[in-house]
Amino acid sequence: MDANAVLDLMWILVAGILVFFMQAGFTLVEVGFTRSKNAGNIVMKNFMDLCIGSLGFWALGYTVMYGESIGSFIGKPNLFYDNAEDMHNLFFQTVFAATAATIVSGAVAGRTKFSTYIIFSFIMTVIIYPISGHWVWQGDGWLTQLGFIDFAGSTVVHSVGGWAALVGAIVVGPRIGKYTDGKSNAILGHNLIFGALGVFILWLGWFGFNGGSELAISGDSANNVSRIIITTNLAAAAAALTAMIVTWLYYGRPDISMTLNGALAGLVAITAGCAAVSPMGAFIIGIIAGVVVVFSIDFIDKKLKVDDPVGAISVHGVNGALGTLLVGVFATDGGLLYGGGFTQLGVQAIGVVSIGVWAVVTSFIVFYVLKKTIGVRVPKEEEIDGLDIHEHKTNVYND
Amino acid sequence: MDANAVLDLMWILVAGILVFFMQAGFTLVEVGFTRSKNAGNIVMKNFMDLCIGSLGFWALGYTVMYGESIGSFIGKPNLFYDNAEDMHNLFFQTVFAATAATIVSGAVAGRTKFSTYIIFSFIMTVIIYPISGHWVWQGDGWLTQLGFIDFAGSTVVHSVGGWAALVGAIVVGPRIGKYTDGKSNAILGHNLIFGALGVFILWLGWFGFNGGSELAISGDSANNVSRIIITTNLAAAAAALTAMIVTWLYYGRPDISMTLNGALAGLVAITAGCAAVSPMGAFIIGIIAGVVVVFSIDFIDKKLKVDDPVGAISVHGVNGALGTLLVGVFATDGGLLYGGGFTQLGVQAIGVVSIGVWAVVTSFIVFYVLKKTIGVRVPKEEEIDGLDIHEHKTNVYND
Amino acid sequence: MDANAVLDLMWILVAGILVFFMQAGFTLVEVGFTRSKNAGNIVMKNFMDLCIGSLGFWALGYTVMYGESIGSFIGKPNLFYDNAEDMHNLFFQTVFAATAATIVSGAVAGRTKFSTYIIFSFIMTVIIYPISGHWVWQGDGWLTQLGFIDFAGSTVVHSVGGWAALVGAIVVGPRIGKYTDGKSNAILGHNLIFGALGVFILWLGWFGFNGGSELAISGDSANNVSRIIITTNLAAAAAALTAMIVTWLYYGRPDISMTLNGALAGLVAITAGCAAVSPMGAFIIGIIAGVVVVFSIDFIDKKLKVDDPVGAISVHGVNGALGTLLVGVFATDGGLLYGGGFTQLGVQAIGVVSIGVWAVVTSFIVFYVLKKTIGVRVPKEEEIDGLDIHEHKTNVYND
Amino acid sequence: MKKIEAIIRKSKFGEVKEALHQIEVNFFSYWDVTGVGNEKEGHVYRGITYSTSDIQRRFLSIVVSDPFLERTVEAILKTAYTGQVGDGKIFVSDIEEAYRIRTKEKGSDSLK
Amino acid sequence: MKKIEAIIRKSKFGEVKEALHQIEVNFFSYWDVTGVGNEKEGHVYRGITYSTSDIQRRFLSIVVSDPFLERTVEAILKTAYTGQVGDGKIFVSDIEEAYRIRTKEKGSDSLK
Amino acid sequence: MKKIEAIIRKSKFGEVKEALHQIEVNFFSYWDVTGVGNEKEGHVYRGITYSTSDIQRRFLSIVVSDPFLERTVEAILKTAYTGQVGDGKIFVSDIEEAYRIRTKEKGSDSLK
Ligand SMILES: Nc1ncnc2c1ncn2[C@@H]1O[C@H](COP(=O)(O)OP(=O)(O)O)[C@@H](O)[C@H]1O
Ligand SMILES: Nc1ncnc2c1ncn2[C@@H]1O[C@H](COP(=O)(O)OP(=O)(O)O)[C@@H](O)[C@H]1O
Ligand SMILES: Nc1ncnc2c1ncn2[C@@H]1O[C@H](COP(=O)(O)OP(=O)(O)O)[C@@H](O)[C@H]1O
Repeated sequence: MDANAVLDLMWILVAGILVFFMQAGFTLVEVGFTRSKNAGNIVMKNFMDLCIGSLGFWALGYTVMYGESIGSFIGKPNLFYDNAEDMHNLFFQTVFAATAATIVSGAVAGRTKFSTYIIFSFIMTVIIYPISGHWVWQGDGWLTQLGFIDFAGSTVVHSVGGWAALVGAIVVGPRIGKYTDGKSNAILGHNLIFGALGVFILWLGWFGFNGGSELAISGDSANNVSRIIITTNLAAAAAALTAMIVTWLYYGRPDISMTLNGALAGLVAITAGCAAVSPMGAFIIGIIAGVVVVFSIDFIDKKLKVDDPVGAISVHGVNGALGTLLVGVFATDGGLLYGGGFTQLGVQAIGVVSIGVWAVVTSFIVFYVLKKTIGVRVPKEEEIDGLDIHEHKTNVYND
Repeated sequence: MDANAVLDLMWILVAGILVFFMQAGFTLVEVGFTRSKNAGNIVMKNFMDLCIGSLGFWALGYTVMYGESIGSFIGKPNLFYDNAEDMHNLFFQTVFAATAATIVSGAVAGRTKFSTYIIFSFIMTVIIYPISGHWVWQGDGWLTQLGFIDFAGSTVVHSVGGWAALVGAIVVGPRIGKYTDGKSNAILGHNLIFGALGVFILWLGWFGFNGGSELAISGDSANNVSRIIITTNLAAAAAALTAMIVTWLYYGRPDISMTLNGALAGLVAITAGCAAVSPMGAFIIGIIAGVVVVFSIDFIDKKLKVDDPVGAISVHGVNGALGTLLVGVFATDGGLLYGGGFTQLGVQAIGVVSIGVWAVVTSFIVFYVLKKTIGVRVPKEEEIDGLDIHEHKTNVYND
Repeated sequence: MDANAVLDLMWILVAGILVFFMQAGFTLVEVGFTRSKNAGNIVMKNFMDLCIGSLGFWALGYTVMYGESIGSFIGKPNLFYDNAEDMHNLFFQTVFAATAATIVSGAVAGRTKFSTYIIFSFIMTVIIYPISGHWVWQGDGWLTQLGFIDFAGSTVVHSVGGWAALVGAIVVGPRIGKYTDGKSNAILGHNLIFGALGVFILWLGWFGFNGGSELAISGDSANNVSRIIITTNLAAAAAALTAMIVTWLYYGRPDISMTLNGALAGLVAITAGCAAVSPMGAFIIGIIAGVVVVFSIDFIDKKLKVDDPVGAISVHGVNGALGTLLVGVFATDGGLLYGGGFTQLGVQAIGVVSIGVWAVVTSFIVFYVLKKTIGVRVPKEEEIDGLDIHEHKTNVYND
Repeated sequence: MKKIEAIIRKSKFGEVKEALHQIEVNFFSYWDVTGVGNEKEGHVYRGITYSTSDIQRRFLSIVVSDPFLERTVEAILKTAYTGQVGDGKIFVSDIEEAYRIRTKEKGSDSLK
Repeated sequence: MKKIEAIIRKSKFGEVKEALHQIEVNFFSYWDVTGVGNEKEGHVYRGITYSTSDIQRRFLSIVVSDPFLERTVEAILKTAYTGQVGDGKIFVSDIEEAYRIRTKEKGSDSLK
Repeated sequence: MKKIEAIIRKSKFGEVKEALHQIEVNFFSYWDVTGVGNEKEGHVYRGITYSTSDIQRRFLSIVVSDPFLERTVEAILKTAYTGQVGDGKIFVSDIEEAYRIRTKEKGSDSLK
């Protein structure tokens, strides 16, 4: 292999390793934003997302996504992928797949049956995610052909995860005590330091998530990758700062957990356009994401009354869709603000909606079937005592 | 230096940096799996492993391991290594050496004298580990010449650490209250979230541990490295999932800390063969490791009555040996299942046994001498009150 | 771009990503070394350092530092930097800038108004740090022309941060209860495990901080980078071990938090000379740093009665200056011990002093103006109850 | 004045608090304790299956003026109840004097 | 012998301890509790603004011989005072017997 | 009925619990407190050497029927003992009424 090819491969591996670490970030955010009595259960769910995702994507999902296209809709499935020249791509795509599943975990935390969740996670990684992924990233997918741009997966990964999280949270229902007399109550996260560390790790991993999605670094890709790193960083910073200011104005105090969510919202929003927008564009996308995430969390919590302990629906679903649309506005090549007219924006909307519908419908079917068969929710007393002591017969914090 | 050589060097550095981070992972696992009253002591032990390892390996150990071979048994020692062209290798090997020492720390946690431990750690890094390492990795070592395969150190690093941990745990004896009336009691880890974060970090670092052991990434090595990353990831995922299922069937619940140990067991087991087996082989090795680790922990705890709070003996010792043997079964080139007959398996066994004997004998001598001189164990009341308050006059958790 | 240029760019990005992660390390160290009632506030301050630093350095600071030199004193400012070929440098320099600001946060923890701190952080990143940085690293700066050596920023980054921390801690004043009847009281850090994890992360990030400052890895740079990694690691290890031994002799016990500070002191001290000294030189610099940090913390706390909860002044200010001076002693090319006479040492002293004066004067002006206008300190009762509950209306630890 | 000490299931705390609120007992202190009693809880840790009678409970300390005693006890008896072993205990003892620090009020006045 | 249970603001603990020290009450135990009372504390969490009367307090349990009772109560009343709602309460009850484990002393002797 | 409050060394808890078990006192609650007393513990933190009398202790609250009082106190006196300053205290006070929530039993019956 020549040096340039090795450079590309090495960059993909390094980026993939960074994305891998995001699993730890998700785990910490979810653990930190929920109650201590469920912390072990959350660890197990995230850990199984990674394990099942790694195995399932290798065993089947990767070819469903990247196999030869059947009607631009699905890849030709093949068991136990083993192509010696393509292992770096398998790795990079595997850690992406695990991310999509993990997003759901936070939204349904604190009341979902462990066994049920595991089954969902498996279906997510081998069917739901790879199929819509195929539409955009395989090359022959129908959305690719329409000209849809989702560089690193605002929609393909995050929105899919976010909408599935929405469905999951609705089907499972809110935690006991979350809504009383039509009022939304605060259920405090038990360790915001874990939450903050998780966000730092996610931000770190995102450099791999977005930067690695160039799938190359040699030649002309080099400066692209650098720009991606910058746009990613600026959007995250702008969104976190904006979210903080919004909460300061709106609730009177700079809210810690909302600010942390702000950073994540900025990261999700820039994911689609990280390679297509300018630093200034990234900055503005970040500001928008920072505003939207605060009001979206508020709206979903207080108006829709959907209980999402970690804000996954707003961060990944809403901001994933938003970020994808904003590519149509801020893309320096073809964006509305750069004289490209509404064409790209229209294509972006088609992609966002069609993948959104796909994610909602399929995950609803899965959750619904699970609800009617093995059940999705733990018994009331288990929930009150905490999932750890019932599902795992142990507490994670001891003396 | 030409681009290919730079690529190799850079990969070794990046991989080494990842391996470095494993020290944080070990620390968190050990802290999390033991009681809060000893947490600071564990931090200090791990921290000193790193410091003493870094200094000792540079000052002496590196040449003991990689110096010109004296009788295929030991490298020609040389003080304060300083070869401007070889600093990347020194770094990579240093972080490996620190790992071997750290493994012991977990097994003897909660009752061992700090000063004693430090002395052991020093001897481990400059004598015990480098000598057996010389046999396998220096090129002229007698095991290399036999054809022994231990790619990244299932035996050289992990088994050596694991067997020393076994000896240490026996010589030091169990923690007070661990065994009463011939029954093994549970002594709960105080923070499984730290434990889980530690495992994520270790898994992350292992990509450097195994991937970096190719010691190159240019040319043909590129695809090898990618495959190593995949086999490493699959084995870890399979082992964690398997361990979870085994505990579910066997104890009625998916056990959190055992599942975490499962991942580590898979990582240790694949370390020897990560470059020699197929993804499917890695998957099966992972499954075997996941089963073995659960029963091994059980057996060592309940039958042998050796008190190993973090499972280091089973994870590193048993699975290190197992993984090395399984190379003889699953190596696509020369393995039993691939028509290679029993030759490779026999060689593997010789290596596993001889290095095992070496580790057990030398570490027994060291621990025994320490026991008879300065003592290995803290006084009873120190142990009950906690090592932190006595050995360091402070607690790590305050208001 | 040719493969060598890509290698350099990739190394800068990877190193920058490691440096980015240091923000998490700083956060954890500061959180761990202070009381739980202020932990959320510390998270917010560090998080804002990163966000404001990222935005401010892009918007203005980068050109103030690296823009065309105006009189060797300051770069020609330019808003919203956007040079497609230079984004990797912008990223690497951005994460450095964020570090300088963050250092101050620890020293003023537990009593400073959040809004005030944010303003200071902004001025630090866009004015104070970039101007003195210009003197040394832009190429035309007056200190560069004198021959001043500060390879990765012992003075440019760490001392500047450290002296600003000193000024901040003095202007803000000690925490309530820190000094009573002229005696210094211990105010315990609430979670030394977080502190230790933070130090591991910082150490990790420092490989990027120092190694990346070569700003290249191709050709001859390759071995330089490797040597930097080794000198960095040896100095850190030697300093931590030395600090531990010093506290053991001096206070009777190996002190955990001092040992952790020791590692950081070694890292700061080697930062200036990491590329100029031999491994043995690094080892000795580490030993000196390990001794100095313990007595410096003692002196600043007990004699100067400046309340610095995390030891930032000693670690970054004192050891930054010290490390820069020691380059004049240990540089293999031109150092006092290598027959270079006192010339280099003299130049180093000029740089250390002039940048020290700059940092002290400018940050004093800023803190003083803030004190006289919006105030620097929270009301007494807020401080006693904790900043989290007053400034952010929430606690970070809950059930 | 009487002191009522109630040791209840943590999971029942919300209901008990609500019930106390209903009968206008709005002043009390609580903390978490470990209770040893009849109830056993099965645990598994690293393959060791054990059952422990050391169970997390919530301890309520409520000082009331005499007329409030009965209804307070009743409220707790009713709402902390599940019927399973481990519901907990209520202990009543005498308080000789009470002060409200803010107003220096003494006796029952300090409890209003 | 009397038992004095004082529930005070955490922020006042330093002063109270100092005052007890002054009057030579050097023996007591304390722990943190959640207090429910008149005081309300405003909180914001993820956009939900709520006010809670569950506030962190410190609980002091001090057993003294009878002659010490008055001055101990007074010391606490004085130093735990801010005048704001939420200063806390002091409760006095009777102790029948006391033992020092180390010496097996009983009664007031065990409290010296 | 009597309430026995024992403040002991954490390190002695295991033995005390075992001893209570022997004499069939299988019901009690405990939590961790900070004790202020004669004992001083030396600490070092970041170079500041200080000695504190604020020491971690375990607080046991045991309500027993009268016939159990003596043997319970004795069991604790014996097993919590080391002879070093800081062994702790036992306080006995009167309980007027006790209820078992599960069965609504009152008085000594509720303690069986
Ligand atoms: N005599 C006692 N003194 C103090 N606490 C007690 C006493 N008896 C019971 N408790 C507390 O009440 C809890 C519940 O008691 P338990 O015996 O398990 O159930 P039940 O009251 O339903 O028989 C115990 O865990 C303990 O905390
Ligand atoms: N009757 C009571 N029993 C137990 N604790 C009480 C009682 N009344 C008050 N407290 C404690 O005292 C604290 C302060 O009381 P609060 O009513 O808020 O203020 P104030 O005493 O100034 O009116 C409460 O948070 C609670 O912990
Ligand atoms: N009068 C008291 N009221 C409440 N707790 C007390 C009292 N006296 C002692 N204690 C508790 O007992 C512990 C041990 O007492 P200490 O005076 O240190 O030892 P000793 O009883 O051996 O003289 C103290 O730390 C404190 O928790």
